[in-house]
Amino acid sequence: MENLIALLIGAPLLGAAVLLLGGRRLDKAGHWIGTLLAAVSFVIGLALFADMLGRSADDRALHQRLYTWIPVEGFQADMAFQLDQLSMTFVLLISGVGTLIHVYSIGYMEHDERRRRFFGYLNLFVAAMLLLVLADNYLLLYFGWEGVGLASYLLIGFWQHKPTAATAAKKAFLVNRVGDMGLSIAIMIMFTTFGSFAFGPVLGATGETSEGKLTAIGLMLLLAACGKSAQVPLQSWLGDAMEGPTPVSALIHAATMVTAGVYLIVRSADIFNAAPDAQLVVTVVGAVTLLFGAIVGCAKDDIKKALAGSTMSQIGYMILAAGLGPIGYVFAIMHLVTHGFFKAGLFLGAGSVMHGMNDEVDMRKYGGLRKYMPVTFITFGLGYLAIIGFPGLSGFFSKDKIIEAAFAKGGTEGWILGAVTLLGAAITAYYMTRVMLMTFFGEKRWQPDADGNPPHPHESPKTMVIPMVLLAVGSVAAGAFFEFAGFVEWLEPVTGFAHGHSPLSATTVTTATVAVMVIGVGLAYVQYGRKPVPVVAPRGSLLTRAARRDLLQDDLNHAVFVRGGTHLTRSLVYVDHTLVDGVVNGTAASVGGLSGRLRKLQNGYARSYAVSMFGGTAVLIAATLLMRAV
Amino acid sequence: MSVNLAAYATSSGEAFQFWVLGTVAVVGALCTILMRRAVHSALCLAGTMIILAVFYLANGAYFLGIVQIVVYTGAIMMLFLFVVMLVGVTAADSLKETIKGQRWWAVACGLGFGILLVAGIGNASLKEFAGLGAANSAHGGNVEGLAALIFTKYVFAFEITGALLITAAVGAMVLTHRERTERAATQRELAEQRVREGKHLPPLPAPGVYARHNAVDIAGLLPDGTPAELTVMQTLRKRGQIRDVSTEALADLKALEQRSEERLGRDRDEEEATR
Amino acid sequence: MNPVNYLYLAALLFTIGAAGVLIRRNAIVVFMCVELMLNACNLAFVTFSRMHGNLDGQIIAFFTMVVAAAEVVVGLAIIVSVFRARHSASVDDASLMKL
Amino acid sequence: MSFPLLTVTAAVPAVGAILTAAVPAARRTAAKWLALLVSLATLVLAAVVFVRFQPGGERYQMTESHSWIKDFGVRYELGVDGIGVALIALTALLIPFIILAGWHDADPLETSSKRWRPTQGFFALILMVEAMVILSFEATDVFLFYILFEAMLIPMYFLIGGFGDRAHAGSDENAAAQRSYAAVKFLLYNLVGGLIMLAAVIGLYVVAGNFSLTEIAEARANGSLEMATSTERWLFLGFFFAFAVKAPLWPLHTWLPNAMGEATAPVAVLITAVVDKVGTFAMLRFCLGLFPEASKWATPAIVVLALISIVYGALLAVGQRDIKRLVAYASISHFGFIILGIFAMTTQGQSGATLYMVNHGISTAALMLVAGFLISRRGSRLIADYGGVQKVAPVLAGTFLIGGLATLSLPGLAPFVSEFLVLVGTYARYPVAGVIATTGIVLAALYTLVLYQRTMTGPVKEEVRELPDLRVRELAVVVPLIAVLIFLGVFPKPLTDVVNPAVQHTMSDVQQKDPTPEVEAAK
Repeated sequence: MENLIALLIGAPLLGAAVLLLGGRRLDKAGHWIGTLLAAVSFVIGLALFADMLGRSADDRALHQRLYTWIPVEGFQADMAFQLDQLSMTFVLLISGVGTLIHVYSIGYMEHDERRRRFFGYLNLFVAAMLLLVLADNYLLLYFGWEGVGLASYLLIGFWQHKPTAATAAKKAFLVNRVGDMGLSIAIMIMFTTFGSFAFGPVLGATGETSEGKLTAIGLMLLLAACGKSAQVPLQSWLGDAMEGPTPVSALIHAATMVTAGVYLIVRSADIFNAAPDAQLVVTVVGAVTLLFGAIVGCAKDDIKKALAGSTMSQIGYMILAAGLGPIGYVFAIMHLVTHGFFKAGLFLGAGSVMHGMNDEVDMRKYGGLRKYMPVTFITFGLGYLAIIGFPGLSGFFSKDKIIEAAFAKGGTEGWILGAVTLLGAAITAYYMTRVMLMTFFGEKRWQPDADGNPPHPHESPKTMVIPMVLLAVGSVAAGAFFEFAGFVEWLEPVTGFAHGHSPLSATTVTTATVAVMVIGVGLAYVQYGRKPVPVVAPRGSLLTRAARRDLLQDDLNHAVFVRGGTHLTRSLVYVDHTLVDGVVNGTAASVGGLSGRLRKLQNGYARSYAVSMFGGTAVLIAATLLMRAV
Repeated sequence: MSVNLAAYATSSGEAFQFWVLGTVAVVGALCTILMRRAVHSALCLAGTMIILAVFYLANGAYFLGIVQIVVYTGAIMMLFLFVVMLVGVTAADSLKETIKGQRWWAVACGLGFGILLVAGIGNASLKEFAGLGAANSAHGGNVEGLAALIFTKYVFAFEITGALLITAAVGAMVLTHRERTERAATQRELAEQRVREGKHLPPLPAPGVYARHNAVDIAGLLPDGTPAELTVMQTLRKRGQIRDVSTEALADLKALEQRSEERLGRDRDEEEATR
Repeated sequence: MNPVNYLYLAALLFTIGAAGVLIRRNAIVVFMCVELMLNACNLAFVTFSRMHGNLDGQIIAFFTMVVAAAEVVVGLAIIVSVFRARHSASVDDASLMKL
Repeated sequence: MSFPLLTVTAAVPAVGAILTAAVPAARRTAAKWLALLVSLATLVLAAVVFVRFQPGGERYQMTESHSWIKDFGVRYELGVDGIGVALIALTALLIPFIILAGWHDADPLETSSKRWRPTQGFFALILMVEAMVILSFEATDVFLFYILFEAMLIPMYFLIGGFGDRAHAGSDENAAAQRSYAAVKFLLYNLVGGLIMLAAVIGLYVVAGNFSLTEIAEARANGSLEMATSTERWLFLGFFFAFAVKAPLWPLHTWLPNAMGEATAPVAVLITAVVDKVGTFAMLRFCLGLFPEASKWATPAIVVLALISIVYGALLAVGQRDIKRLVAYASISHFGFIILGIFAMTTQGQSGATLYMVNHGISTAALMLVAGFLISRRGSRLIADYGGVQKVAPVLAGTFLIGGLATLSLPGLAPFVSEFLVLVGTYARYPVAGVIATTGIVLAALYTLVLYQRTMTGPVKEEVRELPDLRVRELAVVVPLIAVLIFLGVFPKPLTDVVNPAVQHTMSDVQQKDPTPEVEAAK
């Protein structure tokens, strides 16, 4: 069975290669090839899953070693894979949601002349993401990590003729690179500490080194996670990344890639367990991002950017949960999977709306769409209910567990984290209700597009609708399924699990969660359901204005890094030209001065040279004679 | 010829010949470098070379002596004279030095070099002279002896010098020969060109001033008495070989005018007197 | 008289020739001075030949003459073409060696 | 006496150069084909060398030794270790592509016959450089190496000064002036370095009595050749200076941007991907091999300079307006990595540095040659003159992107392997240096992506609207390079196999051991 693991990655990789190298003759069939190969990967994943279920809980991990990737004395990086329960969960999520989004893209990208290439990139992404979760060492994980970064870069900037898209792609890659720096430093520390960076030797030997080293590794891993998962302070790229086509936002920037940070932390559970300081920082980052993303989500009028803020916030939940240690890992992953379903569904819904509205993204120009796009409305609505944690739907189960675990952290920290998660839940309910009301309810505020065509909202084609329906089913049922099918037991052998001792009873927490959700929904209804929504955004309060600008993070980045960096490079160019080059040229000039004096001897007259030759001969003869005389 | 001529002990005749001709040779050499005109230099050099030929003969190198006269003095120096003629026979160089310190350095180096050479020769032990008698008679004579060496020991060098000579001859032709790539312009074309350019429609004026000077190297005078270089042929102009007679001509003119003035004045006086 | 005197004469002529090369500006005269130097050398060779009692020195002198002839041919050709191009036979006018 | 494979490998391009130069003026195309065939033949020979080299065998293999200048003990002594083999392979691999990429660079201009630049000379000079570079990778005699090290400058000077980039912003005279400035600057910098090295070479002879690398190293190892500490340090500095100019290391780098900017793209590749490698190669072989103690003594300073090179080069690359100068500064940054790896004195660092030399050569060739194709189409080197090329010439843009991604060391492409090894190797001994060097990967992403964004994406500029996509000849250049990049990125084993033993030898030369991982040390 383990030989199939490479095929998991191989199928989409093959697809990417064929589609990207195949040229125009594949334009007609390209999307089908891409979708097929993603589906192949999913089928293999299912087969492996069935096989895994057939084995006992301790014996479920599979390993496959292809060859030694980098064989250098003392440094062995293997091209080797590990498929355990954690990886399995991700494999199914990635290939499953991935396949659905491939199908969706067939319809969504139908009129794009570069659709073949789009599918090539999507396949590349799936392959890289699978590599990321299947790697059995950190270096190979890094390979996948950068691979998804590349795919994300290519897909965000897919519409390269738009300068905004190109800039967003570049920004995403750069910010991710900062995170990658963390990951590579983490690997370096591992190598010098453990002499290896494979999961087994590193995670098995955490007891043999100092807590300081582990904290350093943990913080560096966290930096990497922040970059990839858009956590504060490296979150700024995610909003801009919405410039990419919507399926990309759904697959990469909602369901899978952005959750890689969570995977990384959970995968490195042993390191974090032994480094409480690092864990604390993880929870703080999670908590801050949770609120940050939620606040940003409240202020955005662009439907995708509002959802992006929401993604950020939800991943904040997961990171926070992962920072809680064994009491939270499982729930982080559980929320990750449920989030994968409902957020992908929401994005696909948003894409469907945009599809019908001449690619308009401003929610203030929607309104009353529920009658025109019933299926989209229903699937989007189910996703909405799931994300706000409506009892019984998937978000309810996963988020509730995280809030409970946050309280169970204990001490003041526990209370603060618990309060933050509850507040986050309220804000989530608020902004999601806002999105829902502005898009599907109220009066029509449609505006003609740039060419003057008024929008004719219509339901999307089948290829787009079917994935939405399936994802909606997932959003509804996944939570309950996990809750009752034993997700905790499934993951426990990998991540470990401990029951937290919450100062509040489970019922209290659940009640509070539902209560804050109702408050959030109510507030939003008062603001956006009862009053008509203005087409032009009001000026808003200071906080709103700041939140519209991503809480000024971009401005800070711009002021410090972009402008500062520009000045730095400009001045360095000047320094290089005048100073470094100048010193050398100055030396040359002084030598030149000396030689200028010597050059007067070289007056260009042949006779003058002849004299010196003649004189030189005379001197030579004199020297010879003298030598013989002595 | 006597076998002893080239032997160790030189005859007093040879000594006399050496001192007389040697002095002339040195004077000739000095004249070569001091004469202002290239023709004179060439002639002095030719003289020195002939003297050297005599010395070769005295030293028993009969073949070389003849070659020196025939080839060197006869052919090479003639070549020099041809070139001097091409460049301008009468052109006299200025011996004024233009490069600062060049002459003093040259003289100093030359003196130092000469002293060193002389000292070197004086230092060497050159007391024994074998004489060429045996060597010259070994193959029956000087020419035969040389021939025996040239066509045996030095045959390769000889062949190579042959090649060198041919190359040099071809090279000289290449250097001086100018390929005429276009058809020579006919007189009509030249005339048309002249009209087109519009500078000198009529033929160039002839050289010479009045009837007194009609040599080709004398520029004709313009009405105001200044010389018109255009009248002199291009080659002479370029060599700078124009004899300028304008000052004399002007002086002549002035004298003429004065004389006519005097004559006129006298006539007037006479007229007044007769009146 | 000792035949060594010929050598002294050769040295003297050589030096005069060399000085001429340095002093004169007319390329033709410079060339003549070079010939003078070559002739001085030839005289020395002939004298050496007599001194050692073999003909090799004369052979060398002979070769020198041949090479000198070649040199004169090419050299004068060069002078003629330089004169054609620059209307001057002065070696100082061709001071192109200076940058 | 066995077949002199190494001599033949170097002699084939040398003879080819002479033959190419001798092709009659009118038969330009024949000269090009001849040069290409010769370079391919060299590639075959280099492949034979690569295959015949036994990683487990002697340190120097396929040795040849003949007396050359007896009085000074100078010998014509050749031999290759794994590092040499890898770099010979790199050189032989790149030259055919350089020739192919420069196919029309030396054609006569249609407009003016006066400025006709002899095609034959261009290709002959390239082959000559190849011969010298290959021989310098083979030389185990210090004097022989020195001569090649210097002699290389002559053809390079003519290549830079004589065959400039036709895409110049200014007037023709201005271009010629800048080109000659760049060529003279290149020559002077390297000559000064070479002269100092000559002094050190002579000094080495005075101390050691011969020039043989193997003999001196052996004598030093078994203690029969004592060197005073100060002597060793001075000699080391003399050698290192020359190599640092060539490499180039900050602050001796300023000739590179000029030279690469003014030269045609293939020549720029020749400079940075091939010729400059002689500098870093020589650091490994001569500096570390002959002066181990002094190398250790100088390491801290060199590590600092290398770090400055990395960060400084990358920052300057960000600030460039000229595509080729940008690549040049990126190369300076990469050379910083190579030198850092060499002087980290760890197995990983040095293996990484050696792989880096090879990988950087290929990746820079890919990027620079595509950039050259781009520049030759539009006739401008300024980034601001481009925009939206992706829409017009997608294949060109795609290959350009891959070249750029290789430059920023994306995993999956060859440079990642080497860069990561260098970083890990450096971190093991100098953690702070390792962390600082890591910032280089962010900056590399910055300059590469900014370049890509400004030239390839965005609205299509009017001037690039008619730009043709890559032609068959150009594809034949780029595609194999990219294939090699990907192959070595996922399967670098063929290269590491030959490099590893050589690195072990070097490590034992300097008597250094890798730092033991903390966990193992505790046991």
